[in-house]
Amino acid sequence: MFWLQQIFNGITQGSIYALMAIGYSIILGIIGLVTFVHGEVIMIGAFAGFFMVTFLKANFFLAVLAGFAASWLLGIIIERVCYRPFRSGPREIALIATIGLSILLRSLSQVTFGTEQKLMPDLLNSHFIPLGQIRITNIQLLIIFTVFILALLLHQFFYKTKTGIALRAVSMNKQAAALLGVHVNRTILLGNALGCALGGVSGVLLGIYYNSVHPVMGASVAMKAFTATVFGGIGSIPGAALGGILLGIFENLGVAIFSSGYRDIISFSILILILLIRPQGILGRKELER
Amino acid sequence: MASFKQKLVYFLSAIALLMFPWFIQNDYWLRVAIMIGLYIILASSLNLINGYTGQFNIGHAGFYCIGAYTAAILATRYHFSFWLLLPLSGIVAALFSILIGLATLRLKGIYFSMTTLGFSEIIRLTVLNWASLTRGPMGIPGIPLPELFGFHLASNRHFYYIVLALTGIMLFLSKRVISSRIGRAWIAIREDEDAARAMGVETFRYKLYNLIFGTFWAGVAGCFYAFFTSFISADSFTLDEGFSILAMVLVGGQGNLIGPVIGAASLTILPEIFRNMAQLRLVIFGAAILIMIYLRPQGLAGSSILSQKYHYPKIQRHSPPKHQGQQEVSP
Amino acid sequence: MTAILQTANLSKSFGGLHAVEAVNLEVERGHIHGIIGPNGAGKTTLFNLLTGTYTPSRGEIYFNGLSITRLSPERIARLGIARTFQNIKLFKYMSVLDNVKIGFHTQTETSFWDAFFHTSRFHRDERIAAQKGFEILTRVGLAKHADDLASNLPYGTQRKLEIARALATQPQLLLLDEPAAGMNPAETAELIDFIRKLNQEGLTIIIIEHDMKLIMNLCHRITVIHHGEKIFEGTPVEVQNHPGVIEAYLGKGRLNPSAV
Amino acid sequence: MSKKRLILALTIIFSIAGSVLAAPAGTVKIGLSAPITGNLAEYGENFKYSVLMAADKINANGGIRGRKLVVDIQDSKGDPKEAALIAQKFVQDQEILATIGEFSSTSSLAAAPIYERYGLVQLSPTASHPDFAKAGQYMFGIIGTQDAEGPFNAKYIAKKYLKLKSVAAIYVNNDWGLVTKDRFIEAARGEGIKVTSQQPFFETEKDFNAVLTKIRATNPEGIFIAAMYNEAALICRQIKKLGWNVKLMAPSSVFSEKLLEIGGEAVEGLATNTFFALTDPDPKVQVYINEFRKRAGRNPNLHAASAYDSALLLAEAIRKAGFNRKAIRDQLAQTKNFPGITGKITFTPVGDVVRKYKILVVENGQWVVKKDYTQ
Repeated sequence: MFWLQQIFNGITQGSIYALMAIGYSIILGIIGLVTFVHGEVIMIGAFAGFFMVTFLKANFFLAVLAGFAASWLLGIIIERVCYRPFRSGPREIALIATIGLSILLRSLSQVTFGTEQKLMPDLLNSHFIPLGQIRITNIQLLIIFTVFILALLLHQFFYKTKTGIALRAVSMNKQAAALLGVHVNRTILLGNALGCALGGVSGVLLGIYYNSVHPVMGASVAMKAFTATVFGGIGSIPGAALGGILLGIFENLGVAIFSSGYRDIISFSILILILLIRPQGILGRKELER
Repeated sequence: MASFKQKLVYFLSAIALLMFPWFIQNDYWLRVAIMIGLYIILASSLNLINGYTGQFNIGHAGFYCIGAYTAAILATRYHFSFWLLLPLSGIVAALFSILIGLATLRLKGIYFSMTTLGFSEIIRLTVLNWASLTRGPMGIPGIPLPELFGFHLASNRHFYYIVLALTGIMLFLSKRVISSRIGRAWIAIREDEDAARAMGVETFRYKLYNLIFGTFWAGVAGCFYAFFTSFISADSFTLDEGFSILAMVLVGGQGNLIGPVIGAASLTILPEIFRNMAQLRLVIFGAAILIMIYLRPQGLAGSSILSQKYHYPKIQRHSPPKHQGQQEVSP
Repeated sequence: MTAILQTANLSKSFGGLHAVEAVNLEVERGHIHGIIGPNGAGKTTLFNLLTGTYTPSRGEIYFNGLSITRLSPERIARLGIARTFQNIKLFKYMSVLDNVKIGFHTQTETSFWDAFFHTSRFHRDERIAAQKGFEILTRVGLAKHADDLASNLPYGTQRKLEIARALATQPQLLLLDEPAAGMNPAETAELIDFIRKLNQEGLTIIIIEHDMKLIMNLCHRITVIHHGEKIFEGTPVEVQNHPGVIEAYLGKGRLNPSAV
Repeated sequence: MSKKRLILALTIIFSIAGSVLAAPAGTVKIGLSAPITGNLAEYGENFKYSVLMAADKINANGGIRGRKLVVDIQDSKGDPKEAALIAQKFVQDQEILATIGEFSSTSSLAAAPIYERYGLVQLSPTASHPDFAKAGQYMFGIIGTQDAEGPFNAKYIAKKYLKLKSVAAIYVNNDWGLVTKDRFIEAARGEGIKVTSQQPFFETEKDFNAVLTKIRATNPEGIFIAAMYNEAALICRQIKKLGWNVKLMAPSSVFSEKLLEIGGEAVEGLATNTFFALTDPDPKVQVYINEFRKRAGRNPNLHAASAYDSALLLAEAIRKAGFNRKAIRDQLAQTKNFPGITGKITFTPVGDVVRKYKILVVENGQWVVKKDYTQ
């Protein structure tokens, strides 16, 4: 029962990671560059959900939508500010722009939203659903369900729609995609906005799951998104989802087996091991070399 | 070969830097100057790795941390002298880099970066958890003052000269290495690894040398920092610290020696100038970074040529996308 | 005459694709050996196998009678095989002279110690690199560009610099991958003379080229590759008259417009 | 930019900065070093409000020896390196007679050698690290060290009030959390309470399910939560969500309105201690609380109150000792029964304060002082 409970907790946490990782993976694929502003994207999404809930008394669905929309917009801004001006320059320049924007956004939201942690009200009457001997809350189930639905929709989007296929083409090879008539600039903008919007949704879910939003919440969760992305494999949506869930499970089992102080050491060690044994990640494409 | 005018400039700068503590008479700005020196070593050593072989290390704080803790532990427990610990901390940091390098240098770009990132966090978390060695979150206080011929070096002025000497030695040796066969091999690896191998450059070995040389100085900087502040804790070696060192390199301009110097100086002074902005301080700092790279995407010193002729390509703003038709595939 | 380079059953496949299949190649010392074939025939893959960039799936490579099959590119370069690349791979943001200086990497031995203290060995190595590098640049007519950035050179000149850089490693065998691509007829003619001169000085050269005039003019022997397999080998005259070669080119040529 | 021009520019910047540092005469300046930006900004903000309130109050009453009290606020981002740099700035500025800071023990300790070397008081409202006050004669801490709080928590809260036979601890993995946990665990063992598990977590964590599930498996009667109020509230919520009925207790750091707001029902019954209570009938406490609420829009917490007392303490010491750093230090060391809003303050020879704790419990969503258990 102890182990099952730990694994289930891991899956819930992991499904939020999975959503972050999918978003991060899309950005990484399409921009070809790690981003340091993703934590702030998640935070802004969480705050959008928070304002929706506290001021407009919105429900779960609208809160998620608000997070999606706010971070989508932020994604467009990020693309305009950090990526587009430096498209033809060395990649590192765009990276430093994301560091600068991250500092700017984080401190700006401390100034405007206040420095304190905010309470995210319970949107649903949280209660237990007994499942054998483990305890599951309805919120946990809702989160897993939401992430699952989103992942399915994304999969359909990427493989069935023209835009989705264009996105994949651009993240594989920009020149070739351009030759095939894909509007590369617009697709990059769209991909970055979509990746950010997913980050925003995961921010709202984080806020709901832990009942709190905080201007400085982004930094540590962004690290998790990053780790989960590498776990699963860059540029692979199912991989990122799997990586997120595995990371959640590893973390919880890590605490269960070792001391909780070693939890992040364990996940980072696994990260490095995976990089050494299978750099492309569990389900990643092999040819990606950057 | 340096011309007479260049030599004169070097000579005058050296005099100015040596006279600085007497000229300034202000311990606070002297301390800022010392921090600049420290960050010049850190940023320049990162630049050796990122700017000269094109590897992208984003976990430099990890090596800095190793140097600082090596010095702190050996100085407080075994009373090693500062002068011995300077190279020793560098060597320990470099040993870790060999470990990392042997495992990961064969990985391509972004995977190497991720490994360094993970490594940096592992080091910090290990420091926090291994309390019997590092005192964990308590940090290590009471690191003794360095001694020289029986004198205790206590004042900021002393530390200023130490860091000035270290920075000077570091930059001097870096310049000599870079303008030698080794440096050329590094730059060749950065420019095109396949071509470098075809020229007989043992890329793996030279990347490893590069990592060792770069991280050695991060370790030295860590040792200096430990003795300078006399108290260290894991809080000083977060990923954010690594990112800000990276920011110094990139804002200053990587791939030349003067860039990180200017980057370290400006990113250390800027927050001090904005001190009175209170809450808005970091907002302005973030904006300043963005503005600087907008104005000079190649870095503040991007176009100055010190030892190598190295330019970034001119960046074209708002280049219209080539919207090519489907039929244009074959000539 | 002895063979400087030999391959036995050399094969390379990527997944299911047989890029090079059981190629037996023999290059005589002192020859200029041409390799031709339609686009995608596996010529560049063959070069990549010979220089160690790819490891063969099967087969062996002998250089001066010694197996170099699984050696790394840098080891092979050290043994005396130099190459140029089809898609020019210069060190773009280094000066022209520095590009050539890299070629002396294997002939110099400056260590960290020498660099730190500018020992006599450092000075000797720098002198070798600078003097000989300049000599080579003079030979290819690039001396006046010595301080320019490599990326600022015109396309055809960049190809020359690549050859200069390869020559700096003092090779016994030089592999040229489409050296005339992007050159105008005058430059090509100049290149033909230059290659011939190098060969007369004793350098063995293998050359991949689509410019039939250059190939037929220069080569002692020609190997024709098609679909990764060697379909013919002979003198230029024999190749020109071989029906299989013509078919490989023209038959394919209608489907693949970019060949020849 | 050439190196020479850079140096020239630097020199100019330095000399301008040096010349504008002088302040107008007729004022008394104290320094406040606190995290105004960065991850700890919300704690630094409390310091800022309280210290400025104290200064306004003193100036409304005629200042110190007829001079106006001015606070020089410097932002450390919670970074030890910056705290040390601020220390250097303060000791350099001869106008500054004493300083308040830092928030965290780590930053306070990093700055301590400089304050000590140059002889300037560093009075920390919150550093409870036992090594802090010992770091030099110019270091003072008024929050009371864990050497005293730990035994109180063990004896009065755990044993007498909650009547625990076994307890587990979850603590934030920083110097404060570790010391708090260690002192409590030591004392609890001394009281014959069984300790079933001790688990750390990192400051930025949000998910405690795993570690709580693990602690729960050891089946303690109570859990000691050594965390700041933000994390403590989340931990309590997650305990509730696990459906775990365990008695909750925590050190004084959780005393805050925020705990009630974020914790909601989940913190019901949580027991802690305090020497500052919102319900304190003392008029000067009520005046402070009202004023703080007016300025900050929320109720003060222990940190805020402690910062307020720090400022009053310094003002008092300056009034008595005059405008001399050393004299102020000596005066401060002799402080006896200073009537602060957090109780009577008397420094021990090392520069700590021994506090009188009261048990504070969350009942019906309010902080309630349990008078019967006051030490």
